[in-house]
This record gives sequence, structure tokens and C-alpha cells, in this order.
Amino acid sequence: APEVKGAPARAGAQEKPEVEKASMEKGKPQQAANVPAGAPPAPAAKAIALGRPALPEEIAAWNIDVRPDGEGLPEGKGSVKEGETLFLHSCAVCHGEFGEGAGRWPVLAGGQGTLKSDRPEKTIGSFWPYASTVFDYVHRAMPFGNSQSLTPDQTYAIVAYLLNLNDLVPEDYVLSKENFPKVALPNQANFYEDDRETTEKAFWKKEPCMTDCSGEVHVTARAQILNVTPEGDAPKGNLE
Amino acid sequence: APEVKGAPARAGAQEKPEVEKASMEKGKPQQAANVPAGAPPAPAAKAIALGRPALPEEIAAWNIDVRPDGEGLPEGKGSVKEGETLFLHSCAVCHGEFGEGAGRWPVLAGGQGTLKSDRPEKTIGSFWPYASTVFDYVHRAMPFGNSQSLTPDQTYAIVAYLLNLNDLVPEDYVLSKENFPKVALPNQANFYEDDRETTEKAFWKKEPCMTDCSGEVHVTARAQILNVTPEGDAPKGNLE
Amino acid sequence: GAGVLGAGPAAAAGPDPNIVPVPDWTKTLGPGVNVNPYGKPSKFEKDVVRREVTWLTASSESSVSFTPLYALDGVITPNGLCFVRHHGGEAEIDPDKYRFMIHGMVEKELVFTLEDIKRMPGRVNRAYFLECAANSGMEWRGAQLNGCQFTHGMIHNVFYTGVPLRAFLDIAGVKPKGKWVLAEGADAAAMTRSIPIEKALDDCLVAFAMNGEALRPEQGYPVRLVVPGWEGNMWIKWLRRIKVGDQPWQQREETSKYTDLLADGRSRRFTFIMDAKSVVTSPSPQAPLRQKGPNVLTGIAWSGRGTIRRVDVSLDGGRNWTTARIEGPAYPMAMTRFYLDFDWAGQELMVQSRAMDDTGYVQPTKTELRAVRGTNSIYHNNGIQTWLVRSNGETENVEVG
Amino acid sequence: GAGVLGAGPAAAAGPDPNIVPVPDWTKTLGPGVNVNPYGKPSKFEKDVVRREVTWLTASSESSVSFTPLYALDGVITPNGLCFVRHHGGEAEIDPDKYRFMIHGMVEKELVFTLEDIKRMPGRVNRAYFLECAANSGMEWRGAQLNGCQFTHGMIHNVFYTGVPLRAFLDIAGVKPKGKWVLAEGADAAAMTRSIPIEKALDDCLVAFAMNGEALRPEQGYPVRLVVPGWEGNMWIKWLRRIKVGDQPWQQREETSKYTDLLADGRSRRFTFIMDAKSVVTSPSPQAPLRQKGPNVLTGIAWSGRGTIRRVDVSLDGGRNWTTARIEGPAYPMAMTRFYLDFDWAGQELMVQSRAMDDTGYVQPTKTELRAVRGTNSIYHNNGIQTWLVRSNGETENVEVG
Ligand code: HEC
Ligand code: HEC
Ligand SMILES: [Ca+2]
Ligand SMILES: [Ca+2]
Ligand SMILES: [Ca+2]
Ligand SMILES: [Ca+2]
Ligand SMILES: [Ca+2]
Ligand SMILES: [Ca+2]
Ligand SMILES: [Co+2]
Ligand SMILES: [Co+2]
Repeated sequence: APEVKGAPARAGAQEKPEVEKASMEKGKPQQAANVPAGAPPAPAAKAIALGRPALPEEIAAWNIDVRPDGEGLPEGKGSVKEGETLFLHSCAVCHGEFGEGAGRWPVLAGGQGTLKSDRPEKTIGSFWPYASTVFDYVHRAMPFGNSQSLTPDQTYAIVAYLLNLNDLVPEDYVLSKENFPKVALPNQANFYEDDRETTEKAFWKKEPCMTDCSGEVHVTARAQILNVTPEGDAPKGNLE
Repeated sequence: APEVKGAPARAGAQEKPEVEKASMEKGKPQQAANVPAGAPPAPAAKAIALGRPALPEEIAAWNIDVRPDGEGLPEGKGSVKEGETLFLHSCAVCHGEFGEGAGRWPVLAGGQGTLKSDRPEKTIGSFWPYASTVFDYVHRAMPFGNSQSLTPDQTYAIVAYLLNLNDLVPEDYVLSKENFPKVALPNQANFYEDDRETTEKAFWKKEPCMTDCSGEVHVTARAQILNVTPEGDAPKGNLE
Repeated sequence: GAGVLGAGPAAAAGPDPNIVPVPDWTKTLGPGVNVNPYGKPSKFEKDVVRREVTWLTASSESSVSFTPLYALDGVITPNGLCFVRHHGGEAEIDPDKYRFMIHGMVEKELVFTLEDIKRMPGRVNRAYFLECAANSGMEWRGAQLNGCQFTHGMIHNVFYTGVPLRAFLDIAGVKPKGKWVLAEGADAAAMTRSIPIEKALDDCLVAFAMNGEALRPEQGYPVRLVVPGWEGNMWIKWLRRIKVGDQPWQQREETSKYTDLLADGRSRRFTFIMDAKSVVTSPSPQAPLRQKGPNVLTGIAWSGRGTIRRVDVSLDGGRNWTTARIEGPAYPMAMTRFYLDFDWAGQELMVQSRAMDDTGYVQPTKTELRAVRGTNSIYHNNGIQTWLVRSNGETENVEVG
Repeated sequence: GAGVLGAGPAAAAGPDPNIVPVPDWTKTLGPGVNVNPYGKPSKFEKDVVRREVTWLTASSESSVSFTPLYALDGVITPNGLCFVRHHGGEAEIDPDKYRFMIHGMVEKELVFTLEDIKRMPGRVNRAYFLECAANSGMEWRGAQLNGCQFTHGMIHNVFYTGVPLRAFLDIAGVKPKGKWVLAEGADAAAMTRSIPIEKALDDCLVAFAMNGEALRPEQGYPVRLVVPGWEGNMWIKWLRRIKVGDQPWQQREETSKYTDLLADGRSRRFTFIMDAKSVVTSPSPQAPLRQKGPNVLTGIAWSGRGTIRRVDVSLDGGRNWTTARIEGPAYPMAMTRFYLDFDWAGQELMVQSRAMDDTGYVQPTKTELRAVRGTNSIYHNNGIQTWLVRSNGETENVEVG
């Protein structure tokens, strides 16, 4: 007989939980759910013969991520000047010549000092914590519609230009694998780990108020967009 | 505040069943189902103000069912002869001049004595328990594509013809609301209530065999139709 | 037939052309977010459709199209693939013109609009299987159709949203003599079935949504009756009328049809409950085995009497059994999914599954079933199915003994 | 606006023309059983579709189309109506060419085909909600969009079939230093997110089916990652790669985006969990009240921290609350459905719902939320929603105080 795995001993033998016994009573138009079979069976002692070794060329083709510590950066370099030429040719149509954004396309430069304002402008210079992300993302997903088309040198050059547009490197800067770790972005220190469980502890309430919870209630604001299918000259959206 | 119904007191206060407590443990890729809210709330003491009285004309328009005891039969009558004319005009194209069925359309007459055979032919005469069903169904659903178009007199006549085709009434028979209850179909006594829980009690087995349940097993029959999408000159189906 | 077996896993000779160079779909933009405001399956899944067996019936308006069980997984049947059985074609009903009548042995004879139904207190959500009593009906005399879509595809499993029928009967006020209800559809068959009042007051639903959205037209839009665990023909689509009476109506679908002719020439009637049943959906004739080594066997099990408690699988035609893993919810009167992970060395298999429900009912073999019922029953064939998997992976519908 | 209120129930003046004479659809045959081998909704439901808000984004390839929650019921979101968020359009992948790579800090770097994934032992079926972290993001500054489709429609709830990610990591053998995984998609955005190894080994799934059938193309066909309870952006579609590493990658979607800017100018990162939240879907701006008398209020509730234990509803802007009926399954990290049956005399209502999960978390008011977070967060807006129902039944998105 073929080797058979994954039949947990408890299935079938399992006592029926109380909950379900109750729900099975005749004459009740209700439906109970049983206990799911539980965690998937522990991996077989014998290794599972699925998947084949990934070849080095294959890993290289897909392994494009770049980390803040420089892991993943390819060999290469590029200057702000080269970057400007490339940017004007491949990027400016959407992001503007100076990264100011055309129409609703993303803004890439400026915005310093706006993060506490009513309308924060979150750019590489004003918001992003790491320069590595610019390299990673531009190579990964830009120009929009032609992803992964930029060479390492081109990407270094464009990142150098974007850093320059954000006043982070001088006009004659040449970015390379070697000096990349030295580039620090100004807003990095302002990121911290999710702390909702402590700073929002008040949202865990055992007994929320049920009756007479407030004084009189009035409408304080109404929907700005009255059509359910908005169209026309609407405000610029904040879905990022 | 508006009157609010249907919030069962136990919701929320309900103790969490053991089953679910277990399943909520961290680190378990499993998912428990809770107890459904249970039976719908008992009907409000106050009558629910939904639905409006059905008018007599409305009930009359839809109340077309006919029972074996004659309940639901309209006033009227029709002869075998009239029925023959109507049947040849509106029914024979599918069911054949003598109810023998054209092509794969249903057979309506004959088949007496075949019920124990390998190929039972289940017709009004050989199988159906009640003549009222013929009246009800012919008026309800025939002619196929023009349902509920037959008048009471026409329906009496067609049923009379179908009974005659099945050798159940003579050629000069006139069927009417009055004599309808007298028509008995021959196979009626051979119907009995579902008795699976007693005659098939053997199918309730506490511990079905798991190992070495039989001697050697061989294939005894193979699928006759090898194409998964059958087409062409296939056997007449037995989906009724 | 030609072998279907693949080469099996092996180290690649050189870089896989699907990895190097990076595929085009990773480099150029694809369709935008709303090319299909109501989405549809991938073009690569175009064969996963309902299928009709045209020789089964004389007309497509009274016929069936079958659910492609072999290609599905999990417990929900997608609305677009729920099998369809009509007796007069699909009624196309404007919801504003829809009316629902309750009359007969009640205190108040009433008419409801769809809005009224949606305003009724006590709305519920429940998952139930719906199996046509004729499912597997073509297999009584022996293995006939090669594919679980055709042998077992008259079943679907759906989450319904609706109001208990009881709520309407309570408003109308059933008179003491009311012992049965007649449910009637608004289609050209004006489909009718008699239902005992106990069932009507127990768990039947007047449903207007399935799997989260409005009922599909071929499933009774805007309103169908849900009759949990009982044969699909009773789940009246396009529900227009409930009549309360003191005896069954002996309609065509409960006399000429949906009665079970046994070998002695007598017939069982009112065989409402669908017994426990199961089928392996993969491997199966439309889903052959393609690789040696690790494989996942999967199938579905259900019972009209309660909850599936256990499913056993045999790979040797019923000599030896292994209990499969039931995975995902197992609700009463709903379809459950089971799996058996196994290694295949390429030997011939005779695959079977055996369902047990919480009443202790064990799905019988076809031999056991025929011993009690003969082969003329048409309906309620819940016998154990056998698939023969050949050493090349091809799979066939067979019977064993 | 014009009133939407109907005349209400009344005795008919004469026979209803929708009853007498019998409608045409009861007299003539309708379409046959297989006119749509893959079925679709009724033509009368043609407005129940996903909708894009074109002014929100510069291009449809990086945009969103929203689920029409106002028209749905029950707990399952139909596949055709699951909201869509792309960042480079929909990758159209031939399943035979699909490859899945695991590499980095593992003992064995491996490539899997789709067939391999389907042959993995341990396949499971689980229902989970997927909510975009930006759902309700347009509402931080105040009521803006008139319809729960737009304010809350970046959520769906689906039954997934797949294999625990852990099974793949176990085969590959995570090295002791492996603390994070990077999940990457094969679309033109090559979407990436860093996920802590604990979550990856806990309940993440490599899923290939949704609601019983193959994943839909816009949901990642043939394979997506399922990250229960965590923000939707992490549920990588068209999953092509899992890399194991010792620290997070700080990708664009976890730095520039999906970080939460607070009033003090600082930002929370790795805010993965979606907090408890709920919304009344009917009445709502797209589903106004139409009749006085009995009415059914309904909505959905969910929590990324566990199971919804209770939902309270207020009709007076939060002064007084009534516990609603949770109806249908309530699984952890899945959407639940609630109902409140109420009588409406035509007075103005300020409708709210408040979800509680089994960790004791109570959905906060918008005021409470803004007090902690300001109004620049974009993401994770789970504040209590208010709908103003006017005495003519029209319903508007408002804020109250
Ligand atoms: C056709 C329009 C278009 C072109 C050309 C284009 N981009 Fe973009 N860019 C976009 C869109 C759209 C996004 C946002 C995508 C998303 O949100 O998923 C974006 C995002 C970005 C971002 C991230 C912005 C943020 O705040 O997170 C950077 C950086 C960027 N682009 C750089 C470039 C560079 C460099 C080039 C040229 C090599 C380029 N783009 C060309 C449209 C374009
Ligand atoms: C265009 C073809 C067609 C015509 C014309 C037609 N029928 Fe039928 N008849 C059918 C079909 C198809 C069925 C089976 C419908 C089903 O199974 O739902 C049927 C079923 C029946 C049955 C039930 C058979 C059984 O065994 O249950 C009777 C009785 C019947 N027809 C009588 C009539 C009469 C009387 C007329 C004329 C007034 C008529 N038919 C005209 C096609 C037709
Ligand atoms: Ca508009
Ligand atoms: Ca063929
Ligand atoms: Ca493309
Ligand atoms: Ca049927
Ligand atoms: Ca028609
Ligand atoms: Ca998203
Ligand atoms: Co039956
Ligand atoms: Co977040």
C-alpha cells in the first residue's frame, strides 16, 4: 500500500465538543461550526521531495532588494549630472523636472519642515528614513511602466540626482556602492516601532458605556463629496 | 429613541466556549468558529407590520394546485374526443400521438408491468399514483413553453385523453370536477413512506472496518462514456 | 490513452527561462484596478465551467449543468459554478415586481414585496449543501460517466442570507390543522413541492443572498427556499407562494419524479433527506495524477442528517482505510473538505472515500446499496465511488468487487 | 435632495398587476441551464460593482477599486467584488510559467512550480478579512465620501485554500539568524514587504484558491500570500519570492508608505495589525431607508487581534447603545456580520456601530483616535463611523460631537 501521511490520530476519535452538541439539537434553525482540524501535520520526519535547488543565476535574477546597511547594492556608480540627464528623459514627465510632481503624480523633493503641518509633504528629503529605499524602489518599479530597466550605474546616478534635489548631496556628487552607506536621510530618527498597545491602552475597555454616554449630540461635519461616484474636478486625493 | 428589537441578552455576556479558547492560542495556524447567534429572536410580542392582506382575486390567480381529494379542481369538464384533438394539436409533437414520446421527450402512456424489469417505463398508467397530479401538472407546466394557457375544460379533456391512452377510461368518457375523485390509478398502492431508517439500519455502523476488509479487489466495470464532455449519439439518459 | 505522467522534480539543466530573464509581467504594467468592475476568473481557468450533458434531456430548459468539482477546493462553491437544474428555464424577475404570497390554512393571507422580506426581523447567515436527489443517478447500473463533474456535480455549498420561513408563518398564523406547506416557484414549471410543517418551522430559510451577494438568477433570484439537508428539488427557486394545508399535494415532482422505485416494483415516497456521501475530487478522471512522489488527495463529504464526523480514504479499492484530515469548517448539513497527503510510487490505485456523520451513518458501498434498492431508483445514489488510477496517472470511473 | 421614502405598506386598492394576470416569466420558458457556463449576477444587479475614485490617484495601474459593501450581506465577499489595489497593474501569469523561490538565510535555496505547491502536505482552508491599511484613510480630517463603498470598501473576506508558509520554510530550513522574511510579488511593482519570522512561521498561508476556485487574477493568480489580521499591503499578490534575512529591508511600502505620521511629526513603523473596526453598511448613503416601520440595520465588524465578541449599535450618535446580533460564523481575523432589527418612526437617526474583540479592544471614536494620532496618519483609521439618516430616509456621512 502507498505511504500515507497526515492523518492525525485524533480525527474521528475526537470527542464532540459541548458547543456542537448543543447546536445539533433538533428543531433549532441554527448551525454550529466544528473545531477545525487544527495545526497542519508536523513536517514529515522524511524530507518532502518537492522543490528543486535554485541556481545561482536564478537567484541573481530575482534577488534585487537593497537594505539600509548596503546589502544588495550592486557594483557601480553614477553622478548627479548623469542622473539629471536620465531623470529629465525618463522621470520628469511624471515627477517634474525638480521632483515637484506633475499633476497628481508623486512629489519626490521638498517638503522639509511640513510634517507637523496640516498638509505634510512627504518626500525623500522630508520623510524617507533610508536612501537605500530610493535605490531599491527606483530600480524595482521605475520608470513606471518599464520596471527593472535601469542599470546599476543609471540607478546610482538617478538616486544621486534625487538626493541633490533634496539638498542632501552637492551638485558634483558621485554616488557608488562604496560611499552609499554614508548617506543618511534627515528624518530617520523620527521613526519608531508600533507602540499602540501602550500608547493606546485606553482603547482596551472592559465595559464601554451603554446608556446616557454623552450630552446632546450634534452633527459637526458633513461629507464634502456628495456624489457616491466622485468625478470631475475633485480635490487631490490622499490615498498614497 | 427608536424601538429596538432582537438583541439577545446573552450576546456579549456569553462565556466563551472551551473549544474556542483553545483555538485562540497564539502561534496556532488554525481558526475556530464561534457559536452562531442561535435561533432567531422569538417573534415580537407586537405583530410585525410587514406584508399586506392578499386579495381574493390575487389568491385565485396563483392558487392552481390540485390535490388527490379533488381540492383545487375548477368547475368544468372535457371528453376523451376533445382531448384527442387538443393533444394532437398541442402535445403530440413532443409526446407522440399516443403518448409514446417523440425522441427524448417524456413517454406518457404504456409501460404497464415494467416496474420490476431492467428498464422500467414509468408513465401515468404504469407508475403515477394519482390522476389529480396529471390535471395539476398539465395545467401548471404544459404545453412546455406555454404554461397555464389551458382552460379548465381543455385540461379536463386532455387528462381524459391521457387516461384513455393508458386504458383507464373508455373512449366516450367525459371527465369533470364531479367524477374526478372516482378515477384511481393502478399503481397507487405501491407507494409507501420513506423507511430508510429501518430498512437501511445496517448503514449505521459504529466502527466500520479499517484493515483487511476484503479479499483481493478487482475492477468489475468501467465507465461506458470515455469523453468527459459526452456528445454525439449517446444513450438516452435516465435523468428524469 | 496516452500517458499523463510528467518528468517529476529534477535539478534544472540551466537557468529556468521563466526566471532568467525576468518575465515580462514583472517589467511592464498590467491592466488597471477596474478593468472588470465585476471580476471574473483568469483566462487560464477558462475550462473551469459548468457543463451540460446534452444527451441526458430533450431540452436545455429542463436540464442540468454540472459543477466542475474536480477543479474546485475549499468548502464554498463559487456562485458562478453552482450546478443548475431547471424545469422550465430561468425565470428573469424584476425585483420590484417580485411578490411572495402566504395563504391557505393561516389566520391572515398575506402578500410580501422583496423589500418586506429584507425588512423582516431575524435575518440569518447559514452554509448548507444543496444536492439534487438525482446526483449520481446515472451510475446506478454501473460506472458510466468519466468525471466527478458528471457523476457527482449536482451539488453546491453556499452561505445563504435570509429569514427563517417560520417568521413568515408566524406572522400569518398557521391554523392548528396546518400540517404541510406547498412551496411554489414563479418559473414556467411553477415548480412545487410539499414540505411537512415541522421542517418548515424548523430550519427552512427564505433566502435572498448567496455567498454575500444577491442570489444568482439561475439559483432563484430574487428569492429561493432553503431546505437544509433535504433534496435539492425542494429548494424552490423564484419562490412565489407558500400554501398551508392539512395533507401533501402529491405534485408531479413528488410522485412521477423524486420517488424511489425499488427492485420489488414498489416505490418509496417523501425520501427527503440526503444521506451521508463523499467523493474524491482529485485524483479523478478530469484531474489525473501527474507526478510521482508527494501528492495531495482531496474530496468533499456531506450529510443531510447532520455533521460529517469522519472521512476514510482507501487507495486499494476498500481493503484498507486511512482517516483523512477534515479541513475548514464542518457545519451540519454543509459540505466539508478532506485531504490525504500521500506518496505515490506509480502503482495502480483504486481510490475510494467513505463518509460518516454524527448520527453514526456510514456511506455504503454500491453493492450494499444495490442489495437494498436494486438499480432502478434513479435518486439517492450515495454509494462509495471508485476511481482507478493507472500507473501513468490516467484515472477512470470504475466499479470494483 | 429629494425624499426617498416610499408609501409604506397599505392594503392594495385592487389586485396587484404583478400578481393578476400571472406574470409572463411564469408562462414562457426562460434561458436554458447553461447559457452562462460561468454564471454572473442578475441584470437587475448591474450597479453592484467595484468602483474606482479616479481623482484619488494619477493612474489606474496604481489605484484602488472599492467593494460595494452597501449592497452585500452575509460574511463572504464574492470574488468578483473583492476590492482591488494594484501598484503596477494586474500581472497576467501563465500558471505553467509561475515559479516560487525561497532563498537567503536557509539551508536549501529552492524553486517551486505551482504543481509543487499543490502537492505540498498540510493544505488548509481558512476565512480571513483583508483590509488595506489605508481603508477610511480619506476620512481622517473629516467626513468626505458619501458611501461605505468609499469610506470602508477596502476590505474583503474570503475563504482561502493554501499551504502554511511554514511548510516551505521548514523544507528550506531557516538558519538560526533568520529573523525576517521579505515577500515579493511578480507584478510590475515587484511589491515587497518585510515580515517578522514569527508571523511567517505562525499563520501565514501560501494560497492558491479563494472561495473555492482559483485565485482571481486581480487577487494574485496563481499564488498570493495570506497574512491574517495584518494590513492588506503585506498580502503579497503574484508571490514570486520569499527571502529570509536577519533584519527588515525597509522597503518603500514600509517607509515612504504604510508608516503612520503622528501630530508630533514622528512616525510609527511596522504597524502591521489591523485594529478592531466596524461599519453599518445599511442604512448608509448608498442604501438609504425607504420605509417607516420595521427595518433591519446591518453591518460588518472585524479585528486583526482576534475574534469579534460583540458589536454595539447606537441610533442617537453614541449616547445610547444596544448590542447587535452577530449572525453567522465569527472566526478570528475574519469579518463578522451583525444585525439590529428596529422600528423607525421617521425621526432623524445618527447611526453608529462599535466593535469589541476578544482581547477587550473597543473600537474608538474618531475624536479619541485623533487625540492620540492627529489627522495626518492616513493609515489605520478605525474610528467609529456616523451616518445621519434624515427623516426622508436619505443618509449622509457626517461627524458628530
Ligand atoms: C508614467 C509616470 C511615471 C514615470 C515616468 C516615473 N514615475 Fe516614479 N512614480 C510614478 C507613480 C504612479 C508612482 C507611485 C506608484 C505607487 O504608488 O505604487 C511613482 C513613485 C515613485 C517614487 C516613490 C514616491 C514615494 O513617495 O513613495 C519614486 C522615488 C519614483 N517614482 C522615482 C521615479 C524615477 C526615478 C523615475 C524615472 C527613472 C520615475 N519615477 C518615473 C509614476 C512615474
Ligand atoms: C415542446 C415539447 C413539449 C410539448 C409541446 C408538451 N410537452 Fe409535456 N413535457 C415536455 C417536457 C420537456 C417535459 C418534462 C419537463 C420536466 O421534466 O421538467 C414534459 C412533461 C410532461 C408530463 C409529465 C411526464 C412525467 O413523466 O412526469 C406530462 C403529463 C406532459 N408533459 C403532458 C403534456 C401535455 C398534455 C401537453 C400538451 C398540452 C404537453 N405535455 C406538451 C415537453 C413537451
Ligand atoms: Ca457623480
Ligand atoms: Ca467529447
Ligand atoms: Ca504587461
Ligand atoms: Ca433537482
Ligand atoms: Ca420568458
Ligand atoms: Ca493596499
Ligand atoms: Co427523495
Ligand atoms: Co500599518
